[in-house]
Amino acid sequence: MLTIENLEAGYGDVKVLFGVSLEIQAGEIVALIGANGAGKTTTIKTLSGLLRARSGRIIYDGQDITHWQSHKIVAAGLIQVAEGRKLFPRLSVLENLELGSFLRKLRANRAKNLKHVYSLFPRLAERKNQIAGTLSGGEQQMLAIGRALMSEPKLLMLDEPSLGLAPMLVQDIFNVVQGINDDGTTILIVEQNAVQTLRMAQRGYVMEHGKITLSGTGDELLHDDRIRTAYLGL
Amino acid sequence: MTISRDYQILAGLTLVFAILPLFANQFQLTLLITLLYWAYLGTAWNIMGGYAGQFSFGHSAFFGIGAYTSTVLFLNYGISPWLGMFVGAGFAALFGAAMGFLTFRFGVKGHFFALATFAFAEMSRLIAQDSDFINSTIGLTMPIIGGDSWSQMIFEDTKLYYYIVILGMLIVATMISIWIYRNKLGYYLLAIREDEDAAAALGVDTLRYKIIAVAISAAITAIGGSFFAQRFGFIDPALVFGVSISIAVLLRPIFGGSGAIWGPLVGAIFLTPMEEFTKIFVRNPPEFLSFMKGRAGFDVLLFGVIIIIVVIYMPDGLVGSIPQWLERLRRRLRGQSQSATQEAAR
Amino acid sequence: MSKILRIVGLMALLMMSFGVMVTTAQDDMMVVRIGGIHPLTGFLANDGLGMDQAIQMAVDEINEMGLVPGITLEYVSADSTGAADVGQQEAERLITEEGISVIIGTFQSAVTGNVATVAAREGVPLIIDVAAASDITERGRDADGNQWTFRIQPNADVMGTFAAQYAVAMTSAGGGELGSVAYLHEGVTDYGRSVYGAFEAEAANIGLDIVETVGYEFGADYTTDVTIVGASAPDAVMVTGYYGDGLTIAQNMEAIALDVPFVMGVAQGTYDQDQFVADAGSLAECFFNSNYRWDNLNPHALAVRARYAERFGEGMTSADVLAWQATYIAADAIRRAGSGDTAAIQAALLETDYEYHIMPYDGSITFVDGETPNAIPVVMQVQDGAVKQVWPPEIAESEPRFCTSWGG
Amino acid sequence: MEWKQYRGSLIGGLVVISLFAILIYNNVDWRACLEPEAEGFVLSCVAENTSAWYARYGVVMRQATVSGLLIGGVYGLVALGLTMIFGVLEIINFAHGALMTVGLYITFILFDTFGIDPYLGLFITVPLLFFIGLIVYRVVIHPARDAPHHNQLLLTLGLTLLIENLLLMVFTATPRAIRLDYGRGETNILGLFVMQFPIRIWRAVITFDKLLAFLGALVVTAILYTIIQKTDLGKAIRATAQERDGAALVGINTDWINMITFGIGTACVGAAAALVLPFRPADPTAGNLFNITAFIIVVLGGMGNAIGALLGGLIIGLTQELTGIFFPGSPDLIGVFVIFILVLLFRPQGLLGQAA
Repeated sequence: MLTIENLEAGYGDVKVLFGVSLEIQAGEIVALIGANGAGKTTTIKTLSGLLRARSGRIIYDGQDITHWQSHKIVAAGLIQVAEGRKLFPRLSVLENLELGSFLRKLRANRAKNLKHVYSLFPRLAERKNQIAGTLSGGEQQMLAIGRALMSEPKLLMLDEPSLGLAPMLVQDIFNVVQGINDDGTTILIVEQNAVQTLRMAQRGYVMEHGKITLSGTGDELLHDDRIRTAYLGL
Repeated sequence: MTISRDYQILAGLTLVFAILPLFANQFQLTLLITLLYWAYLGTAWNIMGGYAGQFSFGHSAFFGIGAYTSTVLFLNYGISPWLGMFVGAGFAALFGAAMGFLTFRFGVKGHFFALATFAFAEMSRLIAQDSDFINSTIGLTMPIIGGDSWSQMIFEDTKLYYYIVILGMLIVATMISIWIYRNKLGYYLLAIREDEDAAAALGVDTLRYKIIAVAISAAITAIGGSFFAQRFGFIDPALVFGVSISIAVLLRPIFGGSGAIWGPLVGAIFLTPMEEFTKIFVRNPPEFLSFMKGRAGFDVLLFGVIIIIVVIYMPDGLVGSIPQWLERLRRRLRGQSQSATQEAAR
Repeated sequence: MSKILRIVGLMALLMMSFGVMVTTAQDDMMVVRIGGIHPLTGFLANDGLGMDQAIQMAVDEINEMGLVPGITLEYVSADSTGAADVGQQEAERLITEEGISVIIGTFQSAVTGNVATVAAREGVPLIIDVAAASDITERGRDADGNQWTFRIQPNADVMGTFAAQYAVAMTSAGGGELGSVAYLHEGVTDYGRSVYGAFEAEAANIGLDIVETVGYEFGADYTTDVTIVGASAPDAVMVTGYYGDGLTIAQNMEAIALDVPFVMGVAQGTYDQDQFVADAGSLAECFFNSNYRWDNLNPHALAVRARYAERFGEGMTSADVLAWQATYIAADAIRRAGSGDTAAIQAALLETDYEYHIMPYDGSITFVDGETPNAIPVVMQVQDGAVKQVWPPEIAESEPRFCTSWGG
Repeated sequence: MEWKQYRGSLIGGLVVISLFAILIYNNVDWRACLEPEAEGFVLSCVAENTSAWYARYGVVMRQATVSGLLIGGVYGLVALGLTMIFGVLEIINFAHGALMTVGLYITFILFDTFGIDPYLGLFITVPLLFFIGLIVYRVVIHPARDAPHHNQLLLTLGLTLLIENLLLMVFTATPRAIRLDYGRGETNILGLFVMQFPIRIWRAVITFDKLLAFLGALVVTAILYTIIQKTDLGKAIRATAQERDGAALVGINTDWINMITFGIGTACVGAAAALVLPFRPADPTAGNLFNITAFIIVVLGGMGNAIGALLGGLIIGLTQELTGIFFPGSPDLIGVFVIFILVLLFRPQGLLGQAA
């Protein structure tokens, strides 16, 4: 479904990605783990078109989307739940969700998708007229995922969905992610919380200093000694 | 670049500028004075707007305070401008520090800070216009003394002396600028510019250093204002407190490369002749543009277009962009064959 | 070290661009160049451009008619942009680069004062066409007391003083009595204040009561300023300012139906202009202006204005006429000097006794301490859609009328 | 309960009270009441003198209030355009006033050459300025999108020089004024009813052209407000202003939104230009005045806030007119800048803006 070949990207004079290659099959949950500053977020940002690739290729659904603009990538069903959520803080919950289906072809399904999101996150339905900036951290994360679902993702990329959340909530979020995948959406998840992520994921990649250093099934990685000492703290 | 490198460049430039008047006629000398003068003011602005990243759109406030202080002291009390300019610098530094304290204290930053400085400058213009003790809108005029006087800094016969004074001022200002840039203060200021919160988290007293930057910048600018009054022999509020001074002051450093030591000077070296060029061009246009001859406004229009083009194509100013261009050019020349092989490898 | 050399070299290269500065060769001995400095861009460009054209027209006429035997005049114009420092720099350029022998200019007092200083310093005569501030002619003296600046326009003192006297005299001639006036003047440049200052001094002198003064900023609306003036219920309202503000003030007076049948500009930029009549239509009726002016009873003046209108397709303002006149004064001095030698021209200017002028001055134009002693302003009024001279009586085309166009 | 919550209103109240104190101090002959021969109590004497002063100058205060509000509406409209551009593109658009001048000249040509009434001309001026805005964005602003912010300021300054001097070359600097042949005396309003102009309220006057400018500004503001609040485009604009990356991630073409916003912002000054030309002559620098007030209003009203822009416009209009009375002899703009700095210091997010 998605193939990345030798991707290089960075900010200004600073290069962050040094030839990243990975692959995601339809229906999978793929985990991308690594230390802070390894380049995980940069990878996802480049996939979403927020950052320009310097070289390398991104093939999605058989199309080269390397130089596409964000809104076109979104239209193709490659949706990101960004680190820090990137909600519209002074719009209401409902308006945030509605903007998730901003694209014309999505508007017809807006009501249906809204219902679906509210069924996943009843809290959002309760607070639909509240201003997004005033929500709690967990609610904001729900809203971010909900907004992404409004865009009818084929491939959903989640960047640190558990960051800053209470352990109880983290489990909820993971359950939802699993549920989304069960509904047929492919998922790429970037996490610090490596154990839980790898348990859920079919396959995983480990990033270090802007390169993929290890890959394998979730299970393999969970039991890899290097991973256990470096990232899992076991 | 090591510290001594900067001073070596400064020494080299001083040499060039010391020799230049030998080849200049009176009007070219006038232009050279103007050039150095804006380079000087740009250097002052750069400390606050470039290093510390506190974009000032109201440097005319400091400029006007300097011009008026030394002139009033000179005209009313007979105090030499050499002394008066430092009194003006003190006032301007105080004003700048007070303004900085007020605005920074309340977290005013970015665009808002720029607009705040603008408001302070406009207010000082309005107050000056309404103050009879400095002759309100009518302005102040230097006496004609019929000759040159170093003690009064009035040179009616020898324009070269103004050149010498402003060159000296520019050298001192540049040395201050280099010193700041290469020392603790400069690192703090750059850190504040890049990420103020991070700098604060590292224990930098950001409020204090920002205020210091404003005060230094204000003081240097004020001395420039005193020089303006001496050089042109006339000041009024619209002239020295006006928004056109604020714009002119920041134009050079941004053009040359704000935040770089040599940005203001390079900007001035580029812009001052450019301004003259557009005028000459309109006076004697090429054949196919002859209908433009003498059309009022065309020179300024051209100047505007040049600004737009330079900003678009040299986002980092001349100092930042020219090396990038050269680098790109070199890479292109050298790398043509390399990239071809790379392409093939894919 | 090579890097240092490269940076220094790069800067030196940029400096070379100075070398490209075009210098004009002095090719012909028979050419004498006249420089003009006016605001050709910026917010006063309207006035400056017209004056610039007028000088060009005068120079062309003089050359065509061969009024200066053996010499061809050439006009070099410069743009002050309305800023004193730019004006001064341009004066220096005209003198050292263009080799001009006389400067004419510059409309604004602040700019003119600076140019006068340069002119005196460099020993080049300056003839002021328009600039009101009174002390400029003093600044145009060199250290030995030689006069280098000459003015054919009545200065701010004269205009303010005469306006006060005219106002009183006109009222009593009409059988009334002028007890109190209110004054609106622009408060941004020195022009508004210096004219008002002179008026105020003369008013105190002759016992005229100034009941309200408003120094206004340039804005979009002057209704409140006009209302303040109206609230003091004066016998007359005086206005000093530029064209645009003057026009809006007139509209605002109409709007509040200002109940004062005597509104007079003092050295004001609007109320004696043909364009005012065109722009404001019937509203323009009844407005007075005490200002410098050509003599409308002089047929030559009418001919000059007709030529200007034909050539440039727009009306010739009083300022344009003064610029034109100043050029003739310069040409007259050059003729008597017989060359472009600035000292000779200055000496000739001191001796000026020019009777063919088209100004409403009694006798010929001469210079005493740089000023024209008989230069006086004239009161004009818009009557039946035309600007008429109404005061002093010797040169009046019509009687002054005390009225307002909105029926006061 | 922190006092900070009340700080804004407390300071506002103090400012108003001190303004009135200054007014009385400056204008009322209170010193006479301190003389030994003055009759009655000092306070009642001051009150008496105050009312005597008011009898004469009350009309001035009322006129200042009316004039300030009327012109304030137009200021608000100009600021609305600026605040939108400010909010979405995060640039201080210095060319805003120059673009308004373009609008003034277009209105003038429409009237002078084609005989089109300026109010009718709105339907041409506004779309035209919208397109000019799109072009300006595409050619000048867009190429420097990623440059540091201060470069964009310089860019718009260069653009201002370009526009002003282009207008100077084409139209010369002669002020161009138009005079409507209606709106004075009995005026038929759209054939519905007849009104007497200027309207008089306690001797303060409201002229036809200024009333129309005010109402027109309100209507345009209301239309724009509705667009911003209710339509998908409006939501996309707000979303882009609040969280650019987030907007891109829901499929909003943020470049396109930038361009549209710049167009709408410019259309605002097109409308303002058509509305003010009947009482404000056009010259190549005419827009500058509106530009400066608009900056202040943007800060005052809160960045990107439509209602704030309108409110700020009214406040600035009022302040400007009232300062002239409160501080006789001092420039009107002083009060405006004082308010500006107070707001910057105590409520930098603007009167209606939310704290960051």
